[in-house]
Amino acid sequence: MQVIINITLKAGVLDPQGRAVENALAGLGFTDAVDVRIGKQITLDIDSEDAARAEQRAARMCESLLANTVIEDYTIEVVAPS
Amino acid sequence: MQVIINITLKAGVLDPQGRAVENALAGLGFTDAVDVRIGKQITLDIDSEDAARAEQRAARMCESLLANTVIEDYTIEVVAPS
Amino acid sequence: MNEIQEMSFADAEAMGLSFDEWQLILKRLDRTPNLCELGIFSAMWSEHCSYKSSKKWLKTLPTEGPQVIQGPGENAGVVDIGDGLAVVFKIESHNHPSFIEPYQGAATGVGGILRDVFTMGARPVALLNALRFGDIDHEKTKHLLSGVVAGIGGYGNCIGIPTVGGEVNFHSSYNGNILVNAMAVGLAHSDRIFYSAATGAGNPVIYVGAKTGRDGIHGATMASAEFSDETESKRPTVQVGDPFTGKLLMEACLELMAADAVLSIQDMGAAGLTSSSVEMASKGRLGMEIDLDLVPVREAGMSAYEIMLSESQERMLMVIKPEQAETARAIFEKWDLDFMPIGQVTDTQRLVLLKDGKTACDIPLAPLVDDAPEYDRPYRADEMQPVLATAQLAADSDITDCLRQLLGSAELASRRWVYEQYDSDVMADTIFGPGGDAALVRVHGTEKGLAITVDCTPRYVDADPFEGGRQAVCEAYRNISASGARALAVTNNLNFGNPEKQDIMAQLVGAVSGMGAACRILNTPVVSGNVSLYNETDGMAIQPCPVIGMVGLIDNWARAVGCGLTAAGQILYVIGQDAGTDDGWLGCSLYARQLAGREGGAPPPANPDAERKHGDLLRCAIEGGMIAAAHDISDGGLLVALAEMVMAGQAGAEIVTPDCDTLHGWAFGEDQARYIVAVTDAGAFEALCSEQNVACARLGTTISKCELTAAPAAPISKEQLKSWHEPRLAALMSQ
Amino acid sequence: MRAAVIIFPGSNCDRDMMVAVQTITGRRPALVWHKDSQLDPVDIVIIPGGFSFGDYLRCGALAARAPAMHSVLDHASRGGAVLGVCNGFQILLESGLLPGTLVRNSGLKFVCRETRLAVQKTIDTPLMAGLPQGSELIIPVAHNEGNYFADDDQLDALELGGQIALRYTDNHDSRPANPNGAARDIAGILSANGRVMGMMPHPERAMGAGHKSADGCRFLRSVLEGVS
Ligand SMILES: Nc1ncnc2c1ncn2[C@@H]1O[C@H](COP(=O)(O)OP(=O)(O)O)[C@@H](O)[C@H]1O
Ligand SMILES: [Mg+2]
Repeated sequence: MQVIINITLKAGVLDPQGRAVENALAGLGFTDAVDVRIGKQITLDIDSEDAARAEQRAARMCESLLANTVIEDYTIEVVAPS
Repeated sequence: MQVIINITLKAGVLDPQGRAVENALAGLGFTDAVDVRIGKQITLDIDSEDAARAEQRAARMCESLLANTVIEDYTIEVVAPS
Repeated sequence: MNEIQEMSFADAEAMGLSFDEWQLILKRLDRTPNLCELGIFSAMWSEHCSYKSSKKWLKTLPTEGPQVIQGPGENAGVVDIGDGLAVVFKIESHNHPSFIEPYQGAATGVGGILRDVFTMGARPVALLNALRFGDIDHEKTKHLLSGVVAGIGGYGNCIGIPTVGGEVNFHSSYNGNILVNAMAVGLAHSDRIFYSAATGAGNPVIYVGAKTGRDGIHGATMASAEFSDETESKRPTVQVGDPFTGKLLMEACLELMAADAVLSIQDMGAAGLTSSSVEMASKGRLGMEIDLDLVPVREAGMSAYEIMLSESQERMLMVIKPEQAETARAIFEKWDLDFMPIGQVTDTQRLVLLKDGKTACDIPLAPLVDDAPEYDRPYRADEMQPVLATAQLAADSDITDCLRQLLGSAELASRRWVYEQYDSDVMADTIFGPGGDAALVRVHGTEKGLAITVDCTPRYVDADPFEGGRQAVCEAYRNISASGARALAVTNNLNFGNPEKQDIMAQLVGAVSGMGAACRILNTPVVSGNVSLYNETDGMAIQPCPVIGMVGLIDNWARAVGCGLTAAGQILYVIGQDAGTDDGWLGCSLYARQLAGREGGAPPPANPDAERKHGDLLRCAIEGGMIAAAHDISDGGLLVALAEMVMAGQAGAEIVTPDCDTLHGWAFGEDQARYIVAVTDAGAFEALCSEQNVACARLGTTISKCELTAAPAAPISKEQLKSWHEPRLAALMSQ
Repeated sequence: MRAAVIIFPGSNCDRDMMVAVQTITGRRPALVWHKDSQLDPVDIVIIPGGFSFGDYLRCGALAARAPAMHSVLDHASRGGAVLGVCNGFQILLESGLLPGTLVRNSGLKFVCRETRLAVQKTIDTPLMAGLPQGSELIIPVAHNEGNYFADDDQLDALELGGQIALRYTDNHDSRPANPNGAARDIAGILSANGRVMGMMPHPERAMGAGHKSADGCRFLRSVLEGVS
């Protein structure tokens, strides 16, 4: 199963990268872009035929390594049999 | 309009971080995860009521700054009026 | 909680205030405080900001000397280094935040200490850190170590200040409370130091730097409490460091100071806008009025309480000359930073805060600072530990095998895995970076060099706080002296458990007394420092860790010597050891812990008078050009020190060990006040020793083959030594 | 010899580079702020190391789009010489003046250490004129993203075109010569016309006199004498 994990900073946590990119966009004339936040998107293949199980495994991976749950939230999407 | 931009490494481009994460997952017992690739997810608000136009603006931002089109692909999703 | 609603003792207690403290607030205000006011009292009276448990003892430290321009009480200490220049430095802990989020905790620790230094008008030129982790095999250690190291590098590398030294230790007492202490050193013109006392009623108060968010609200109170499962839920939003903004802020502030626009300036560290505004106003014996609606915020709807207690990073508060306001604004615009007049200095001696057009706080400043509680906490020392003889401790293995085990132990193994993640060369003035004794950094564009080190041996302090406190100062002094520099002054970071316990309080009292005693004799006054208490988890306290950061000066950096052996044909001596010595102090040593499985026992007595004499001799010999390499003897004793000199150098060493039952004591004993030196002119050196009446034992010679021979044991090649020494940390971290 | 050093917010080797250039040429280079779109004629533009714009998004990406870079592109298009060191190299790649990209170190950690570099056989370039092919230089690196990457065709083209200037080479100790996993051990490359060079190692930190090596000084002397 292909799984997509999106990891974003929790609301309220400073995102200096997002801020710098927002400024740079404005400098290039894209003044219409605001509230830029930058997260991670991790794609991986989980060796399982069962979508529910793949999602469960992915959640475990997030908790133990992929996400820093002190400052980050994550969402999991099981895309398709790979 | 809230816009989500996913930026992924092109196929064939080395992803040392993805590889290291895969190894680390295996070390933690997650040997069922393969083909780990790490990309970015950028969310932003574009000041426009028109989804098509927001998407167009976002594409311009990707071409001129957000993605390095030599090694990265991007997809744009216009989520909802913000 | 409603902002203007009146508070009760239950609210005060939840913020860490005692009933007596609550009563005192009521009395001073003559009314009940509101939430914002109570929050301000709670932060200012927290252990972290008020030093209520340690103040009585900190006052006993020597803080004066002809070299001292500014002692404790400002953002950092300032010491004269001649020719109109001054060195500015301080150390600070970020223990609790680093345990919760190691990367950001350590990164913001570095950012915070850098701000303390450039707030004084100094350009930071070096960073060091002192780290303590739990047992190396503990499940959390790997995660914490990798996060902390990456965080320190993440901030320091990006802002472009070299991280030139530090120390890392592992012990199970830190399993639940790691220590992350960061030290910053800067250079300034001695007649252009900036202070925090506000001046001139009517002058504008300016907020600069990053915007205020809800980060780390009440971090200062957090840092003043023990850990438990409950803390988990009280966890504030983690502070996130932004070294990029930190760099811009540093450049903008230094540019503004050069433009002569700043009257007083204070960084926003612990307790953010609260402590900065209170300190500036109270130090100037003035008042301050701030309109909180003008504070640049990151999130909408922040309350007065949140704005005042936020610990968002990369912010400063300053009072500027009114006529320079436009110059100042232009400088901050150039650096793309917020610049906002938010209030003014008043002569009311009150802190007045406005929010939404209403008064959110109106309190007298004096009680916040002058009435901050000061406790004379009771203490009772543990019994003295017995002195252990070599025969009680010696392991069965031969000395080569002991050396192999010691060099490969978590305590002594090479720290390369750590320091290669730090940019130690940026600014291009690093002469000696990490991996030797003191770091040596050139004073840019001059012949002067600053020698810098951080040191503490917690197992000694644990066994005997007074001896341990003295020893930390002595060891730092030895590291400075080994490079050829003369020690100038110290900063210190007192890391202890819960001071409400009598045995912990006794550790604090003992260690501070020992530190003070050694500093007096070595002429190294204490010019700054930091205290971190309540380092306990579920009642289990850390090994006490009073870290000493010491700075020394060498007039010509080109004359400094390193610890690596340079060439064959030199004579090796041990300074501070009698020729006939064939035993050593193994009690409380690393050897006893690692090889005999024995912790405790009386530590080797420190001897500051001898340190001073031996340090003076070594400086004299280095100045006289007789010394090619020098290394102090500390953890692991003589043979470990010699092995380190071989590993760091381009030549080998050949010595003969004494034929006796106490060989292990001789080889691995940790007797103090000793150095190994490689001497180019033995006659002159021996004459100097007898002239200065310093014992020195001839140990052997340097040889061209890169190996260590301690006859009758077989030679050990440098590659072999390195194969024991190098891989431990890297192997652990790549598991 | 007129040199200019470009300064971005977050550059942190600008002073070190300025001092190095002045030591060699006796003349202080012009310092150009990233917001300036005006660049007076110079013999070489140097883009120093650091963390321009915090390395946010991608290293060098935000700097490559700053106003000062427009004039650097003009200068290069007229055949002007450009040297980018570390973050400067990343910026040159992002601005398209050099091919390929620099990704995260294979060890996933910042790495600060000495490296040994072998001078390669290159196309005719004034920048390397003073450095015999095959000679070795000891110069330190300090970076997070120094892992040079390009596809095989592109790498072959660089080799054939003599555009590979410096390679990491055996440093005679137990550690790998290549500190970051760079493809084909590439430490520095040249543009097709031999006038633009990017490199990860920091020559300004190997100037002798207290530094562990003086090879950076040799290298910069070759560059500066080559273009004057
Ligand atoms: N152990 C100590 N020894 C000497 N001075 C100390 C010690 N602890 C704190 N100080 C001094 O007390 C003042 C307040 O310290 P701190 O709260 O750490 O300052 P900041 O808020 O600037 O970080 C500083 O001047 C500091 O140098
Ligand atoms: Mg401060």
